[in-house]
Amino acid sequence: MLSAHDVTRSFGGLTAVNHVSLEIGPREIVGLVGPNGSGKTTLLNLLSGFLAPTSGEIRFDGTTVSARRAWQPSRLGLRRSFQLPKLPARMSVLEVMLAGGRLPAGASPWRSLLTPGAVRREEAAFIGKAMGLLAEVDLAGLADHPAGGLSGGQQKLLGLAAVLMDDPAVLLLDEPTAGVNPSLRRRMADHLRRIREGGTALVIVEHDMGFIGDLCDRCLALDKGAVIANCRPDELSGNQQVVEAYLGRRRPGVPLRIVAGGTVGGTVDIRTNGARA
Amino acid sequence: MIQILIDTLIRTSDLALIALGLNLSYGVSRFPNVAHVEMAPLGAAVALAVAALFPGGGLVGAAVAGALAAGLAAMLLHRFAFERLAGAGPASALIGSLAIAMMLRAGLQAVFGTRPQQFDTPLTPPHDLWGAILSDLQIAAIAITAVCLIGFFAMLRLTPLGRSIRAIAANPALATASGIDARRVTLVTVFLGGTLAGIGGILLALVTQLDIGMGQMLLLPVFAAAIVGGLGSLPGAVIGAFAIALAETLVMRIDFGLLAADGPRYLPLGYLTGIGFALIVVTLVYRPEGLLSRGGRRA
Amino acid sequence: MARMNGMTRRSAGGALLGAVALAMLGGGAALAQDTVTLGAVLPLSGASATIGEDQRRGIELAVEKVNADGGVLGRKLAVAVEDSGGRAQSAIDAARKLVSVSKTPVVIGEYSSGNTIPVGQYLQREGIVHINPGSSSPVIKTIGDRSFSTIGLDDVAGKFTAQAVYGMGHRKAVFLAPNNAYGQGVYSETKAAFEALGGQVVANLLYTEGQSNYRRELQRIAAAKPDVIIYSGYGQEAATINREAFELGLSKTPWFGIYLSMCTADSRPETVEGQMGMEVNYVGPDGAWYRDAYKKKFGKEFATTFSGYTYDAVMMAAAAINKAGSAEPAKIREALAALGDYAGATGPIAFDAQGQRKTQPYIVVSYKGGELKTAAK
Amino acid sequence: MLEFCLHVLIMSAIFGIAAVSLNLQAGTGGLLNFGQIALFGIGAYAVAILTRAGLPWPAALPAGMAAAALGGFAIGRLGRDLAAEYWALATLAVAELVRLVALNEDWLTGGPQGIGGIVGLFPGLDGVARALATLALAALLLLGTALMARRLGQTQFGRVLRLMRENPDLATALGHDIVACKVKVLAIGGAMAGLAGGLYTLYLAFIGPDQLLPFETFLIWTMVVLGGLGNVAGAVVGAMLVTTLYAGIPFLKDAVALPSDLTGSLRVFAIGSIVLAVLMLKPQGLVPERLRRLHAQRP
Repeated sequence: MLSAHDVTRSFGGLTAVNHVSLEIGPREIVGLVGPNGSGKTTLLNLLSGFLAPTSGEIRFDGTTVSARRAWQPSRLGLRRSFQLPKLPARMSVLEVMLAGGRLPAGASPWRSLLTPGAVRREEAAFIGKAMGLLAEVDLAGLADHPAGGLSGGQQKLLGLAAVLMDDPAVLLLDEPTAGVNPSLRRRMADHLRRIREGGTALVIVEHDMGFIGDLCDRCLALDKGAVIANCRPDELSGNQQVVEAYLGRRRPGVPLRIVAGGTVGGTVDIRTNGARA
Repeated sequence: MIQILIDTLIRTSDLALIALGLNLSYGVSRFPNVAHVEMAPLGAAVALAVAALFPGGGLVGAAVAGALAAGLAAMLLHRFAFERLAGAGPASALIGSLAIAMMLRAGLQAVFGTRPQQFDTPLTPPHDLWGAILSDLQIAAIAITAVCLIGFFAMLRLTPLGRSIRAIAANPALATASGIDARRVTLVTVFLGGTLAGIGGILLALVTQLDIGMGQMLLLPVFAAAIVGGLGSLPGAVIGAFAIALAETLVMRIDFGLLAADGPRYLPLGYLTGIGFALIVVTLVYRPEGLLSRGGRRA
Repeated sequence: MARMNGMTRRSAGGALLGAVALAMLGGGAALAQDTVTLGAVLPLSGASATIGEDQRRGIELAVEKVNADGGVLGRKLAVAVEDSGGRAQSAIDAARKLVSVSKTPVVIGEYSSGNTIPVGQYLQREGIVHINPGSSSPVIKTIGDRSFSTIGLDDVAGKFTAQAVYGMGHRKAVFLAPNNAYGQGVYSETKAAFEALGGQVVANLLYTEGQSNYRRELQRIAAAKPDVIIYSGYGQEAATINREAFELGLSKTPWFGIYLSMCTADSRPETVEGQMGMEVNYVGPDGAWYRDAYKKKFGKEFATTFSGYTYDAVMMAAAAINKAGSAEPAKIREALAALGDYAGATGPIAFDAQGQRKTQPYIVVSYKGGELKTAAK
Repeated sequence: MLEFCLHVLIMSAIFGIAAVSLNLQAGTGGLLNFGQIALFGIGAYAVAILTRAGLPWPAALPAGMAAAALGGFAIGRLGRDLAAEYWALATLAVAELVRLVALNEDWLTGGPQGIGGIVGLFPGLDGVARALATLALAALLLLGTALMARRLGQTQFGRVLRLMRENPDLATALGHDIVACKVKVLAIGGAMAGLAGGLYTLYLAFIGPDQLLPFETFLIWTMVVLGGLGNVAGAVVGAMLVTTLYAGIPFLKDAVALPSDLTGSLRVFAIGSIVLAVLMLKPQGLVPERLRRLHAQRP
């Protein structure tokens, strides 16, 4: 479905993603892990067409993903979420949901002026769908509230729900659980599983190894922009390269602090998490 | 040839200090401050008023007073208006600075009248410099501009204040984290920016005359210089001013008739002021980060 | 709470509007019964503010003179001056205010043709007398029968200039003037007349006003190596141009100023020594008193020629009101048209069938030793 | 007095259209168009040129709108991927270039003298009847424009614009081509501004280059900022308030007996201070943008 062929991206002298090749199959859930600065988000930006690779090619469903037309992959069914969605303060929750849907009649200035009936019918269908998705993330009651006024966790859920309005074939998620409370986190995992049942492949950048272990079929570990492991989640802790990447030159046994999501920090010891998986 | 260079230098000295002040303020306040150019007539008007009130004080004293007044005004505006406006985003700050520019211009007109005024400077016969002609005052203006530029860049490189300014311009968060009092340094920087614009205005008024509307005429050329050089880039401002001056001088003197071989044919003078605008557009479209940018080309 | 806030803001806005409305009503009532009030729309702010201020001073001088001589119809004369800001829309706003609120029978204005034309057309429709004291575009002729001009239109000034310059023996001229309605009009008329005589205008340099320097314009003149530089400019620009021309050594070439008193008003004497030019009546045997009166009242030479035209506009309107014995617009119009030869500050004024100044006796002057002197014909 | 009030109302309606247009671009779409007066001017000049050539106004007005829409399309393409403030400066420069063309190409635009003597609206009517008919037409067109803008704001097109204003990356991620949206909204806004410009020309029977000064753009911005960015009703209210104030301040002068040479500065100063006060005290304007409650409207 989605594949990267020998993709490299450098900023000035810094190589953030280094000769990465990967392949995401249908209905697969792939975790993208690695320490901070290992190039996970850059890779996600490359895969979604938000950044152009310095060299190499990314293909989705037979077409090349081009950063010059970053909106195009999304229309073809390759969608992404953001680490910090920064939702608009002066749009309601329901409006953000509708913006995620494909409403061709309403999006055309001509048709929205000349065929109000078609626009209304189109919207009615999408409002139903949006309310359903909002109910699944516990936001139905807030449909008419300003999206920017939600808590960080709620914004993430809304960002995710909006992305789902168009039934994507591949979904790229950037730290979906950072800042989301633990009970919702479990429900989110269920929800993502159901999305997969619906036919969507998922690529998840995540620091919470428990979440990754719960959910993913396969994990790609990155370090310094290169893929250092491609294995089942439970094999990660046994992979010497991965452990070294996380611990670096630190003495073993010292807990490692991984800051996730910028605003929300969490202390995660990779060995305990790995053991749980 | 020499004449073109001299003309370019004269025009550069019109723009360079004001553009440098603009980029200096932009570096720490992060929005294009349209009111900045009004510091030029303000400084010149205060200098003229001081010169008229204290005839014994000499030109230098009056100029210093005018430059300091411009710096002070820029600092007060930043402290009481732009700090707050910038919090609401660059759009608010931009519109707010337009409003302040209008108020300053109207205020200056109300106080100083609409009629242009002149400093009492001696008129000297022109010098012939290898075929190029220029006057003592023009030489002085170019020299003072050069001295100010050298002094400013030396200050930026060599003093602790200069290092703080550069640190804040490069990364405000990091600078604050490393113990720099960002707010104080920002205010001092804005003060310096206003002072530079004030000196620029005083030099302009010295060489020709003080026109209260000078800010309006300077707005786009100065922004063109700042943008062509790269908004926020300090050497860029000077190079941008030179580029604008060179383009204006060259385009106005290129004889398009030579190509068509039917007598001299120049670009109509009415488009002279358009050269700066055209350069803004061209720069923004093809090299939005300006000539001097650290980031390199766009992806 | 937020609602309350919104309400107070709204009522604050309402109060502001109310104040303006009240002022509108008050403005109408403030005009006392024992004065005859004329209107004027002038560019007191904006790009042409210097000229507007000079025009206003012309009005001030004229009102003083009329009232010192006994006023009009036994009452005092007043002129309500409104600012156009140099914008067509504000100019029309101002004219409408004068007509429909202050009920002035005569409106004098404006300076830019771009503002004078719509103001004149509006006044024509309303049946109010319009006197144009500053625009010289030939389009002014077409406004209508209620519109008069105290300024000679460009064709007259251009022809005179061309003849004078040609008569001095110059054949190759460059033309330097502001890029506005005035500069363009006078340029095209002068060029046509000069070339009809057999001369040649090798370069026309219509400059943008308000620039900090004009070196590039002047360099082009130097490159063209003309016999004579025909130029015009308002005090401020002309001062810069003259200074820079002097510093570039260009003052060795003969200069001919159109409205020389305006061109030299703010210039340093050394830089304009020896310049020739054409002028209206201010320097001549029976016009110098106006220049002296202006200088006496305002302590400075006028910055532009336009104060005299505006002065004449007020004086003629007052004369017409006295002649008509009434302040009715229609009667004033008739009296103005039938006024015959009027001896104005800018020379004798008589209107042609279209209400335009028929002739303007220009004179050739030269600048010597710090002042303007009449030159031999 | 009645006629003066009608005139102010007609002007309010004409500028109301221009303000609604700017509000659609800047308020809904977040595009800092500082060249709005160029779009207005393109429409105005197109209508002037066409009616001078003999076209009746009902045909010239749509042609003027089309020309201005093309202008909007062009500045939209120009700034494809510029940051907001940079694009704002580019539009300012483009507007100045348009004005320079109007000033210098006198074979087409009449040069500095402009185009006068246009056969205006309703030449058959006189005085108050004519003013009333003009007001009815202008008010009708304003109503149409406002309803259209409101409708566009309610549908997906407007939602995407608002999303683009606040978070362009999110809009892109949801599959919206924001460059295409930008170009579309500028073309629509251009057509509206062109309508306002055309009406203006027809009403005053005149257009000249001074009407295209950057100050005019700023006046339209004042209306939108005062009324409330993002709210169609706000733009209309803002246009009425600013037009009335602008026309009304000279009356204040009569009442308070200020010298007339001060009122010009005072007016400019007042407009500047209103904008500044609104930006600092009530940044959302007098009629703030409201949340669109889609759900509550439906059973």
